[in-house]
Amino acid sequence: MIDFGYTITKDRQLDYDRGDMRYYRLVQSLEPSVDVCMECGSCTATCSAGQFTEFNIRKAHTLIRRGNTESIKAELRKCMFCGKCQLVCPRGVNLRNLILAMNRAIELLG
Amino acid sequence: MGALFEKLRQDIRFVEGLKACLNCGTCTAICPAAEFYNYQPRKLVDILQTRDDEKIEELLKSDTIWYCGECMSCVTRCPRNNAPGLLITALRSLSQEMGYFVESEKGRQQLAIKRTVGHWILKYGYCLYPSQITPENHPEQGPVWEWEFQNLEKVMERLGANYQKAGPGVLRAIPQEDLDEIKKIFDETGGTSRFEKIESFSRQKAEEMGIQLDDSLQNDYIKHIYTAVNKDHTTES
Amino acid sequence: MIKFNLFVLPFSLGLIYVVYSIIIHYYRWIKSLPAVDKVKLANGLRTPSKVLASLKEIFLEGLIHRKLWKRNPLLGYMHMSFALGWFLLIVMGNLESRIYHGAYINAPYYPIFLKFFIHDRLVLFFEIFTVPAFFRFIMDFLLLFVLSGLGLALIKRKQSQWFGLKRTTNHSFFDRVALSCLWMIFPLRLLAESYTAGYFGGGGGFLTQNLGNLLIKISPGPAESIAYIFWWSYSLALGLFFIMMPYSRYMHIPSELLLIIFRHCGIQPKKWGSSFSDLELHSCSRCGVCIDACQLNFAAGISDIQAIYLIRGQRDQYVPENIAMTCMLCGRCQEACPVGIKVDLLRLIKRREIGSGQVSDFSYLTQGHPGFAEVVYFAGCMSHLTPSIHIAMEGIFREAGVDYLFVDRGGSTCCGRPLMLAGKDKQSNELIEFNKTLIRQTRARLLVTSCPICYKVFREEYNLPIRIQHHSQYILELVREGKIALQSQHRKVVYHDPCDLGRGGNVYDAPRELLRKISDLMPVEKECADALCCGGSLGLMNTTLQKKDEVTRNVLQFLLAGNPDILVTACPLCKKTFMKHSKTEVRDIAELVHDAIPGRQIRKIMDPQKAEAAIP
Amino acid sequence: MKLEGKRLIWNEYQKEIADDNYFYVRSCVRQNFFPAAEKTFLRYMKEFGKNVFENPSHTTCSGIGYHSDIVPIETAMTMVARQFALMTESGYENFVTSCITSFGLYTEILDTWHHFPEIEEKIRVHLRNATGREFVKPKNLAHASDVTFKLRKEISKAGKYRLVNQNTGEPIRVVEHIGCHYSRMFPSKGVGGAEYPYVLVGMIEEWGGEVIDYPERRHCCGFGFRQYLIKANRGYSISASKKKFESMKPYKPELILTNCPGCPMFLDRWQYTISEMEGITYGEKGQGIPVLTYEELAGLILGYDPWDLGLQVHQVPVEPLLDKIGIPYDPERKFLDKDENSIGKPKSPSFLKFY
Amino acid sequence: MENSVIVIGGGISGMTAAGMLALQGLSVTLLEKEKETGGHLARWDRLFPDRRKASEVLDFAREGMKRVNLVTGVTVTDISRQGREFTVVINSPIPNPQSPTPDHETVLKARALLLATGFDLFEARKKEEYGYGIYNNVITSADLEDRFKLKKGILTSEGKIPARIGIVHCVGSRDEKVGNLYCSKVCCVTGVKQAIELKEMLPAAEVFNFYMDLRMFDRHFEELYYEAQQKWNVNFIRGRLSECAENPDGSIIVKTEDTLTGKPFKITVDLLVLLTGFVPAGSTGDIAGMLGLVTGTDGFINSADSHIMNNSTDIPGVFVAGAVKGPISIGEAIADARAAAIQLAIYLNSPTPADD
Repeated sequence: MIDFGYTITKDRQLDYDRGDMRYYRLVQSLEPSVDVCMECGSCTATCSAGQFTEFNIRKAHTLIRRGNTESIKAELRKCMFCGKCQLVCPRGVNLRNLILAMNRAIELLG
Repeated sequence: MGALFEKLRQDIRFVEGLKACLNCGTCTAICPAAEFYNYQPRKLVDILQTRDDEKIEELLKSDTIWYCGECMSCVTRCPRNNAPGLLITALRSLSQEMGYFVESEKGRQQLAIKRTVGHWILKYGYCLYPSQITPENHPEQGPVWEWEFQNLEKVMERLGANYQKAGPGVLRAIPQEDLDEIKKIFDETGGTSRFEKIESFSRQKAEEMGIQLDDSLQNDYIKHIYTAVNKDHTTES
Repeated sequence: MIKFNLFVLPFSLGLIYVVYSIIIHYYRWIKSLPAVDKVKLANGLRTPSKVLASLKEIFLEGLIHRKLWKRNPLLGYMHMSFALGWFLLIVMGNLESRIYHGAYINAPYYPIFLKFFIHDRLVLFFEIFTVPAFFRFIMDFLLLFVLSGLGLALIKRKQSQWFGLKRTTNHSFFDRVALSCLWMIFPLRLLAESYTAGYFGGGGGFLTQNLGNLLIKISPGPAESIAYIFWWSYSLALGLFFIMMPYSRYMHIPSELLLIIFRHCGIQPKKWGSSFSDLELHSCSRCGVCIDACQLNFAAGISDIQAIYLIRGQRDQYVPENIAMTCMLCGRCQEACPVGIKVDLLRLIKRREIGSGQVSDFSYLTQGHPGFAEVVYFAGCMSHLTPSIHIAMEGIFREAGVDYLFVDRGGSTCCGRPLMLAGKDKQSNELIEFNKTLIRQTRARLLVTSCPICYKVFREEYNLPIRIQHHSQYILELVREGKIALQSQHRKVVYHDPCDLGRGGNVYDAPRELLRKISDLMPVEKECADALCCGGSLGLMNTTLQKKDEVTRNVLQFLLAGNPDILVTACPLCKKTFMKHSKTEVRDIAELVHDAIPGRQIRKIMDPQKAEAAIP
Repeated sequence: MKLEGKRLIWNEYQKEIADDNYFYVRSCVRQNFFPAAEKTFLRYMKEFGKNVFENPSHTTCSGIGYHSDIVPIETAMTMVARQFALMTESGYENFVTSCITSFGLYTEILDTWHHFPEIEEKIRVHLRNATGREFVKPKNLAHASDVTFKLRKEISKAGKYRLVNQNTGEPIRVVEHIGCHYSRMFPSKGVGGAEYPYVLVGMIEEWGGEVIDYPERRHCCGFGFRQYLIKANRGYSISASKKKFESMKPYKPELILTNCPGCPMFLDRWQYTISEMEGITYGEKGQGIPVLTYEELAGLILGYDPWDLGLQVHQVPVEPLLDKIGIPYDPERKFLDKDENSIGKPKSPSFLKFY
Repeated sequence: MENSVIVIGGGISGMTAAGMLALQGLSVTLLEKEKETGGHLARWDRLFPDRRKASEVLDFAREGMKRVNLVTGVTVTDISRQGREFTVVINSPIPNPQSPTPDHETVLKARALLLATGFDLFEARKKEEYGYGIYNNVITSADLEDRFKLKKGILTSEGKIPARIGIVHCVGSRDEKVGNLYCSKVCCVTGVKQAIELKEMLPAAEVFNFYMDLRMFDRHFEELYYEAQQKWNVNFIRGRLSECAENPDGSIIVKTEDTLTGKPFKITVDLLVLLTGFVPAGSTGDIAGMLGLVTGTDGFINSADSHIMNNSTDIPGVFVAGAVKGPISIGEAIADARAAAIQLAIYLNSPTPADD
């Protein structure tokens, strides 16, 4: 193999056809209210952790929905569980348990 | 709205390129750069839309504006007739005018382009010139090009080119007076001063980085900017 | 000489088995106690006062069932008749058997089946004050006593509300078997003794003898063999009951004895569980009192997750996660538990098992120096969603001229309790450490918080070298010291006890005293230790918003029954939760105090910035 | 796929293309990498009696410099203005470019001038100051492929060969690659518009081949100017091409026909590079997929000698295609110079089948 | 000719208005270019948000037209105005005794006109990159309603049950590339309604809505959106479709950005439904021309005042109702038509109208 001084990079595209939906299904069963999120971002806006670091809970669970859990595994560890997100959610998504469920899913499915 | 944004609005491509973005993302969806770089034209346009000089300066100093390949696919799609591709060209121009381009790895590469393509335009009247496309710098050109390169005159002759000869034809030698005209055009229209800016800002940066840079193509700084990939340009920060 | 008959075997085997298994259990519980607790136990047992106290409680709770009496006389009597009645039957039976049997040691079955072996002549009326007759009378009386309890138990099945119980426990298989045996025992004993007495024409008391004679008359056939069958059944019922005991709720009888002793020796449950907690699990009588205490049950109709089911599940080594996670941890059931089991802790122990598998990463938290002050004020995450609270607090601080520092003005680093409630104690430590350093750096002498959740964890987990107060306590102090003068608005208010402040922090009086100064405080049904949870609890992990709303609406019915002008609470979370459903104005006590500072309004207008706003 | 649907769209984009008397400007990339292609274009234009004039004084339009952002837009505009001036001076009004980047730049600039006449004026002044030249804007602006498209029927008539596999009688399966700057920005300026450009499809259909559409058809070849010019960025360029190859592979294309001068070079060279990096080849039996420019293909159809067309300087060998169509060639002469003397041979790649 | 009104357009607006006017004792003639009345409503199976049958609404409107002189299959070729009288020329026979020979032009007179020429659906072909008319499995929302009506089930062109269905919002709306800057208003809720209906028919299928904004502007719309998420687990992806491509198996590759995660998003669907928006009806322009009525840049008729005189025009005696003024829902159209009828009646009853 010749070294050309550069490499072929992987596509950043979210390819739903190749997505791993196991995580989402498990999360959905543990906390069904995940489905009613309308992506308004209130949770992220009020997030206690969000004031110190780029933690985006809305984006995190959306990525799981898209079958792309890998990218947020580390992210989810930043949550402080204070519960503000849950109080501001206009759709009554049970966010604390959702995060718990996501962590659980990652724990169980690796 | 600040000075930088005003400067941008001086650029006709900016006026043509930015009406009002509704963040639909159709540009990112079709953008080849978005597939291989941590880059989203939508986000870029949205930043410009804020007219916030701080953010714009950050942008001008970042790698972000150097990822686009100017294929203009985004222009075909935008439902609001914006042209992210054109905005990029305006941003890149300003970044070089202001000397911000040297602040990013990708931006610094401009010197290498100026010293090759820019140089060839003025010297030969062509953007590319076969004698300059060395197999060392272009391994992907493969063995056939290597063979061609080694027998340039003969191969060109075989293929019916008029290589380095007077009169019309492929790769003909362009008369000096025409080359002089090109030079004049560059002087007249700011091409030359753009070149000088690229040079001077790069020299400052080279000093700052403590990397040797002279007028040749064979020096550490050029080698560095031509080959260096010292950060991850793919995954989101 | 000892008499023997085959039918005593079931009873005897059962008895041997149950005694054996109880010994094993006791051994395990004591052996696996942490070293410190073992020492406590040893010392305790050497201290007569403690032993006596234990015995007293065993008598009062184990036999008399005092707590249940308090709760409902019928319920109390029912349990007492079983416990005390049976206990006396055994004691008296033993004494009686001595009369017919010289030796001091006699086979355990002998007193139980005495009437089978001994059937002497009929006691005539003038012999009524002889010892045997006394015993025959007393034994029959006690049997009747127990049977009356049984009667009530049967009625309770149908009419539980007479016993002050709305919902009765949904029992497991073993419990049902054991229960049926228990219920069979005494009727069978009655029949066996009666038939025997009737057949031999003597040996029975006022109950058994007369019933016996009657039975012989009305039911023809070989009375002796019928009696014999009943003796067998009686023995079988006993035997089966004993065998079932370790696997059924009735294990609580021996367990509770030890638990009481443990408690009196000062042994405490451990955060991550210990044999004490295991003992607690076995001490639950599954009386179902906790089901009624639980708001999720009576307000939201969730009736399968209460303490009793958690404990049963724990005992059977299986708890569905949702049982552990579905609970507001309000502590009401704990208050109500007749056995005094630390239920919330048991639940947290389970949550910790689940939560400890997951990791957190708070490396993004960076320390900057907060500055110095006398008093450090920590509003808490939730207070940032109810800014009126910390605005009022700052007003009060300024009014009182206190040198304070609003340490989480820019937004809080969570106190850590929410993580604990989710069973992530390990993870919460990092936050606790972070806040501790932050607070220490201020060199303050006093930490004031507006959030009972923070208040609880500050006190229990932070062990800071300084005083910690909830703002209701702090403000009261300011008033007492005359730092702020208040003027009553004379509005009708009711006060809601936040779980973590009331049951969790034992702060009931400070807010009330404060409120009496600035308003007309009305009493409400269910307050203080019996107060209800607002429904917003962070302890409740996996219940839908709809269910939580049902709880909140239900609480409001109690609180607003007397049409107050204002519903006052002392917790941002309660406030936010109530505001969603309450038609009545909801305020935090701090806000009310702030308003009660005389002339504040005027000064507001004097304040140049606010002057503009004041101009109509 | 419903073809009539595409036809409806093609009908909506009828581009006007001049008949004769073209002022021809060359392409930097084509001259460097496919010199014979331009020669071939002029050859068949001549054969069809068209007058194509080339002014030796014309230069690069500086498009590659402009799109790699070292050349300011005013400069690029003035360079373009100069080319127009040369056309005007030579007495022509139909402008034909060999390069797509140029074509895009000319189109864009003319459009800008149309909307902002003051800018056109400014540029006229610049040109005057710098060169003393004046210009008239072209009456008709076309790309050399447009002109070839216009001649496709004639070429087909005069042609010796058709895009048909002589062994099976099946049409050759061709994928076309249009080149981003052809009609992306101005769909109406391209034959067939931006989404289903017809310029190459028309030739392939006319010459007997079968066009296959594949998901990433519209995707850029990956040139991206600075993304190739700088070695450090080439990972992007090759990745983009690979995406295309992966997408077209299941359709088993036998030929890639290109419009833009750059694309054939990249689609050709990247096949080699990918094979050297990952050992993957996209054609049958370890071969690559031959990549031709429309001039080269026209030349083949017209029966010109493959080596006169310069097919020997393609890194992906074209012999398999020639064999299918039944075009004779002399392997011995492949790498000889003009006077049939040997000047050595290229080394054989590690994976791509070499002839 | 006293108190006679001509209503042009037999869609739900025209029918409703005609019915109301007739009820008020006016002699009303309704002109419809198609053979049948009903317009676009006739194509609907069920209506949002409550999914009641469209036919019920249509029947109700037809009921109300008993006293209306209905003329179908005709087109207006000329309109002129003399004082308070209008002359309308139509080019096809009127089915009544004194009818001249077919295809002879007929002249009608009226004292007031009501324009209810409605709208046309955006021609989905124009959005070339979505491949309608090219890729077999790309259909429009109207096509889908047809299939719902036929009750023959939903299949791909290859005859298999779709496992994944995409629904694309804003096709031909909010898009300068096709010259329509405006929002068509009802597509959002239609997309959600159809998503639910698809899930009812194909519970196993995954349904994706690709939207830019979800404009749930009316009562019960947001609730429908909620139901779609909560009960039917419909997926919503915020991003405008960039382009589609066809796989060998006929399935469609969709490219968009998932703007909510900021990543290019690619997904293969078996069926793609394009929610085509409103464009002004072809006839609207013609008639506006004949009368010299003002239309907006979007081609819809401008009423005299968008708030307080939204059913009148600058020409006395000429009134407008419904989608001729721009995108509008069925319910709104009915209300608007009734309002127009009242305005028109008031005009006729006023002895010397101010505008005369």
